[in-house]
Amino acid sequence: ALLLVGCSASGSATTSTRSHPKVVAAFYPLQFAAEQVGGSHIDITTLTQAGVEPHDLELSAQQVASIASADVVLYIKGFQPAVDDAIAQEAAGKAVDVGAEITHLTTGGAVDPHIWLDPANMTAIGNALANRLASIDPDHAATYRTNARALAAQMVVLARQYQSGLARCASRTIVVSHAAFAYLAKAFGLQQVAIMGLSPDAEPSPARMAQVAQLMRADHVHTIYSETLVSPKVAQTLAQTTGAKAVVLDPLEGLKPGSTDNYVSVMQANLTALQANQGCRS
Amino acid sequence: MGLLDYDFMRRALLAAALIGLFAPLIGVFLVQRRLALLGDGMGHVALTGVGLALLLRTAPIPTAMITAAAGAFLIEFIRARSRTAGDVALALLFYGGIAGGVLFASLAPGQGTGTLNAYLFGSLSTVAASDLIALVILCAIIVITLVVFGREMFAVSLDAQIAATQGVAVRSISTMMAMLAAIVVVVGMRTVGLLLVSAIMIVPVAAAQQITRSFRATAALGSALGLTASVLGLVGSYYVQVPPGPAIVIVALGGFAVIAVVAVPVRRYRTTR
Amino acid sequence: MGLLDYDFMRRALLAAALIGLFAPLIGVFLVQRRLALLGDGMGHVALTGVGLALLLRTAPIPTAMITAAAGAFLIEFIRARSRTAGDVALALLFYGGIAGGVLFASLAPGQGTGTLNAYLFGSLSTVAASDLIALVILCAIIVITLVVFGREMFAVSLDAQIAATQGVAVRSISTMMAMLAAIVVVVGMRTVGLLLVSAIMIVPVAAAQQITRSFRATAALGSALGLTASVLGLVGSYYVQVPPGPAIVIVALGGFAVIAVVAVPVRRYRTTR
Amino acid sequence: MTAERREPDGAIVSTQHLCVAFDGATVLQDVSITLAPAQVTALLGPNGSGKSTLINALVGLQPVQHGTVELFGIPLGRFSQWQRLALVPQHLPGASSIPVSVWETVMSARSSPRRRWRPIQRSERQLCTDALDRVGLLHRRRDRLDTLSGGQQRRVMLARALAADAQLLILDEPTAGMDAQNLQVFVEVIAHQRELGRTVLIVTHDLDDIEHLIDQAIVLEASTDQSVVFAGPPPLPPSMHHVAHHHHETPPQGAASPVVAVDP
Amino acid sequence: MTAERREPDGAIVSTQHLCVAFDGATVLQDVSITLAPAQVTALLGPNGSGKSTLINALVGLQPVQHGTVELFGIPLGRFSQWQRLALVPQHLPGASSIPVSVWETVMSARSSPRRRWRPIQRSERQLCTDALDRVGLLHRRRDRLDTLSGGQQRRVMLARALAADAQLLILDEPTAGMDAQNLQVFVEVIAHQRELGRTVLIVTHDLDDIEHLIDQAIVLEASTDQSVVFAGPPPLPPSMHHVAHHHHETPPQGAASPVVAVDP
Ligand SMILES: Nc1ncnc2c1ncn2[C@@H]1O[C@H](COP(=O)(O)OP(=O)(O)OP(=O)(O)O)[C@@H](O)[C@H]1O
Ligand SMILES: Nc1ncnc2c1ncn2[C@@H]1O[C@H](COP(=O)(O)OP(=O)(O)OP(=O)(O)O)[C@@H](O)[C@H]1O
Ligand SMILES: [Mg+2]
Ligand SMILES: [Mg+2]
Ligand SMILES: [Zn+2]
Repeated sequence: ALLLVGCSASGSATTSTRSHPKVVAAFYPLQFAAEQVGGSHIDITTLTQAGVEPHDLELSAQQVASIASADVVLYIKGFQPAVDDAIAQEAAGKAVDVGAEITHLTTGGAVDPHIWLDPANMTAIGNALANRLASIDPDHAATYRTNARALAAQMVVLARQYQSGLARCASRTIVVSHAAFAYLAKAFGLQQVAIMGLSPDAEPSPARMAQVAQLMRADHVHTIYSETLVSPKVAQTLAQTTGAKAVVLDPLEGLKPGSTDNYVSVMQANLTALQANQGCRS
Repeated sequence: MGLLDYDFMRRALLAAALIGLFAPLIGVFLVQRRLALLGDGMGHVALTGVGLALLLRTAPIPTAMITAAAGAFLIEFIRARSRTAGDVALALLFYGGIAGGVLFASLAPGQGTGTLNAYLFGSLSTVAASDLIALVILCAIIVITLVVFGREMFAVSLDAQIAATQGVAVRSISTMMAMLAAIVVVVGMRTVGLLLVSAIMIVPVAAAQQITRSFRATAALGSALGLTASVLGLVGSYYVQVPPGPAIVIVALGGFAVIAVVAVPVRRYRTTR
Repeated sequence: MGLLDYDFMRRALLAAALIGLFAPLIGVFLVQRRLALLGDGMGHVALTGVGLALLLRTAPIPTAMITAAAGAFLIEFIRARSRTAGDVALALLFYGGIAGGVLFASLAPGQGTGTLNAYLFGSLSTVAASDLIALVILCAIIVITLVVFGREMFAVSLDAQIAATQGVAVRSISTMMAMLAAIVVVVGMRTVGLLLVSAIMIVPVAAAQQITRSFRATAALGSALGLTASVLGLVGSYYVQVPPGPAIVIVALGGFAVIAVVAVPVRRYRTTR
Repeated sequence: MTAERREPDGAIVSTQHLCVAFDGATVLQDVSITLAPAQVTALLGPNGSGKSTLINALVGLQPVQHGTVELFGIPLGRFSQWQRLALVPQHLPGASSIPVSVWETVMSARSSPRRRWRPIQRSERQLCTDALDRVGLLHRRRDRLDTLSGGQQRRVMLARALAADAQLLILDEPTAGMDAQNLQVFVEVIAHQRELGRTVLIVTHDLDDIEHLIDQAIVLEASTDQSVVFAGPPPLPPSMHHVAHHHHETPPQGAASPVVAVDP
Repeated sequence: MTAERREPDGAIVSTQHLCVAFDGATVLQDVSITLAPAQVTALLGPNGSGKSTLINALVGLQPVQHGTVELFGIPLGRFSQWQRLALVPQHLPGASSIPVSVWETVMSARSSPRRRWRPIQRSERQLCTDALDRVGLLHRRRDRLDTLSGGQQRRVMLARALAADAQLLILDEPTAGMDAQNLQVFVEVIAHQRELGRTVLIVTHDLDDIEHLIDQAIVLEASTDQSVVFAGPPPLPPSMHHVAHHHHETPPQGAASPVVAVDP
């Protein structure tokens, strides 16, 4: 162990070249924000590939190397343990915990990481990134700030669409399979009822399912939302029991492989699904 | 009761009863062959299969089935070819399965283990009618295999060498046992979940063997305990709000503990083992 | 080479070498006692510990350590008290560990298994200097324990009854072995990851025992193979861009296969086992 | 008894120039033996001379380097009538993970592939009952095998072989650890098998007990050009007495030597 | 030899009214025996009479229902000088997952807690070498134990006990499956141990081989009010001849009866 002492900062000494800042994004929504803010002035690497459940990511040595040599690393602390570890080791000063800027919601006592589902939070993420990029690449500071404002504008538009689209709905209760939509629900006055908790891979309890079924009957809910990256079986079973239908609502933890969608288009598709199934009049 | 008002509960009850009743009948052979952790191992191998399917763009479930069967075959192959005990062969497969799964997932760009899980994991509260049919077919396969090959399977478990001199095709029967277990695990994990199917094969048998004096009695008592634990655990989970799979496993483990306590006055000997 | 330019790679190399060299020395006892899957089992038990810690709001890592140690104790207790073989006791703990972990997680609302994982899974590419110190201490503990208690551990593995008549405290020594394994697993999983630490204890030993003729030679060859696989796998993973843990395990499994092929002409006997 | 009682003319077991080696060390060298129908053969030889190895080679558990084995006139490679032979190995079964009863152990003799599609016959149960009764352990049939004493377990394994109702019985040291009374029973069992026209191969270190039943003795010796140093009807030549008779090298207080005793 | 050579006056082993039962079935009833220093005792009795159970009870492997056991004058519960005894169990070791060599098996006799903090002494190695040499298996010391023949493995277990260099040797059927020549060696080994002042307890079914060495015989019988039906110096009373002598109930072709033979 002796020979390691004293050289712990040498690995990151190679970043002084005046080329594009290297930005590493932990998973898709952060990649989107980086693309919007940095545009063509930065190089973006995403740690979580499309289609991967981001929670249990493992990093290869090259990916750790990319973190070590990055100028900015965008991540949400406490969401992906492997990324947290790598940042603690290799990029302590260069990391931006985008969750730090945001008032967290807690679901049943635990911090809910799914912040990106509220467009306003994306604006905050964009601003935080622009500030950081401006400080390490002052030449393009203005561009970054402009881009961040443009992202903010997009998000405002998106939020308006949601607000007006969900203004008059027959039901404000959304029944979802895992509790990913708390931020979205809070932002737009919906009521999230989740069959499972924050993690999508737990087994649902029959008692909870019966509870939800009862609640759906009482509130005349006719739709259950399932997700893209996780098995829709829970939603289907409950749908069958209650005569409701199962519809996909994407928690945007990642894109499907080969998808040409982006954050905005997925969010709009989600809105359309919500409007259609919550009985909303526009 | 209210419990049977929901058709998902009725299906769950039937599925739990079936798996509780029949899985220990396979489990008793697994324990005897020192493959008590085969269930979990097969789960990992099946996961590798799904990873492979995503890489090769084939259908995941059949591929998982095939890899699991290949895994069963491989265990017996390793046992027979290299001088390796059953549990060590299983460990090799197990760790190989995880490592392979992660590697494939990282090689197939954009396929994470989360995606893999979606193809494999069922749960008792979400058993569909079609799943029940698969389960009934599975149980029929178990019963038929046991009726036809049970005696040979027993002979092989007892002493493979002697069985060979009786003309029993030891390799084939061994592989058949492992395959049967693999099928149970893969079908079971799809329908009632991996934890439940792999634990319910073993835990009731482990509980039973503490007080029984014959193989047959162990199988019978194990099966009865499996059924009891399944029904109790499921009903309990309806009232206590916990997932049914773990609840059933905990009840079965409680059964083990109860029998262990009851058995101590029965057998007071054996200080070390 | 470029490989050693990154100090995380230097740390990874050192960690891999240490664990590859010393873990098989414990693994050889585990295999002999039919606890080849103890690594994975301990991982699950440690997970239960973290679940419990979340529920009780205590510190997760010490709680995990304590549950793992309790698990080790429990395995030996089950073995000694109920007439249950080592692998079956392990299976009980294993399935109990998963079921318990899931139950605790579902009782502590809002704590998914994802949260649990965060506390437990290390990875070779992110070993910190403090982790290395933990690892060095671990290796020192292994060496000292082996030097002092190695002969008694061997006697117990060979035949617990005879060892008892030599005055060896069979229960204590057994429990000590399981505890040692538990410590290796918990320290190892935090630093180099669960898959790597539990596989590297077993796979090199399984490879070695195919051609060796003594316990000591098996331990020595297993240790050498562990070291080789660790270094080769890590270096390979740097160039091929796969996670290092699985890469090392795959290399070790490759070693098993190579020795199996080489050993066949050496031992052509034994048709069934 | 249910099995047909045929008396084949040819040899029941025969080997030609059999060689077996482990890791290069030759254990059996040029072994050519013949077991005739309805004969009892004793296989003798010091520890490590290859008796168990020879038996394993005869039943196909041990690959051979050179030479041929024929069972019932059929080369071992093509032999499939395994229900015609029964084996008692030298080692007792080890600890089992699942409890196995004495009865189940004996019944497992009836699980050949030929009987796969047939339910267990009443006559098969009778065979097992008779066999257990014969070795005096019928009252223990419901007990766990591994709670029996060493000598009792050995008798269960013998009963298991008897329950196979086979024409060829191969017994590897069946009398080791048997008490005198059970040895007597054993002698009666073998005599009965011979009467039924069965062929029996017995490995033993103490011929005295069964010498009067023996039609042929085969003596193996380790590390010689030819492993078989004697094959023929007893008595053994004096030079071989040491491999077959236990306790006459140090005659206890000048005892009279028994029958075949021509001490070297 | 390294261990001190003490000749205690009192009994090496003694039991008082020992009772042992399994699942309610009494196996040993009211057993009171004494092994004096420097004596060789034969423990006799039919299969299942409880010889192995008695031995296990003596060394604390078998809990007892009633009665007391003393080793070297110390009650079993407080006994801790385990390096003073060595045991050879009846069963051979089963298959091991990890290869274990003959040498390692014998060396494991030296792993008592007392020697924990001491490195292995040269004299300890010498003890193991001597013991293996004595049973004629020194040349096999590097081989895997489970590749040895049954009789060879039994001799390794004997060597293991000898390597313990203990004052009390307890041997459960050490001669089962031993060939005549090795039996001869065994007799010499026991004679040598007796000369060294060691106490030896041997379970056997065939007293003839070792009768001239025996100072005391203990005969157990199953299902009696008192398990011990005879205890004293040989010869045995005629009525007990059947538990100790193998092959004279059916005299082979009218052989002369050997020495102690007073057949019933
Ligand atoms: N698997 C093996 N690998 C290597 N050598 C072996 C193996 N099995 C047996 N041997 C050797 O072959 C020789 C013959 O062994 P075998 O068991 O046939 O002897 P045996 O005549 O039956 O002796 P015993 O009277 O002790 O039973 C022995 O020297 C033994 O060490
Ligand atoms: N664990 C056990 N549970 C129940 N009964 C047992 C157990 N162990 C031994 N017995 C019974 O106790 C009796 C005595 O057994 P033991 O092994 O002491 O006999 P033994 O005199 O050594 O016989 P042998 O000459 O065959 O070795 C037997 O009837 C046996 O079935
Ligand atoms: Mg033999
Ligand atoms: Mg005995
Ligand atoms: Zn999520």
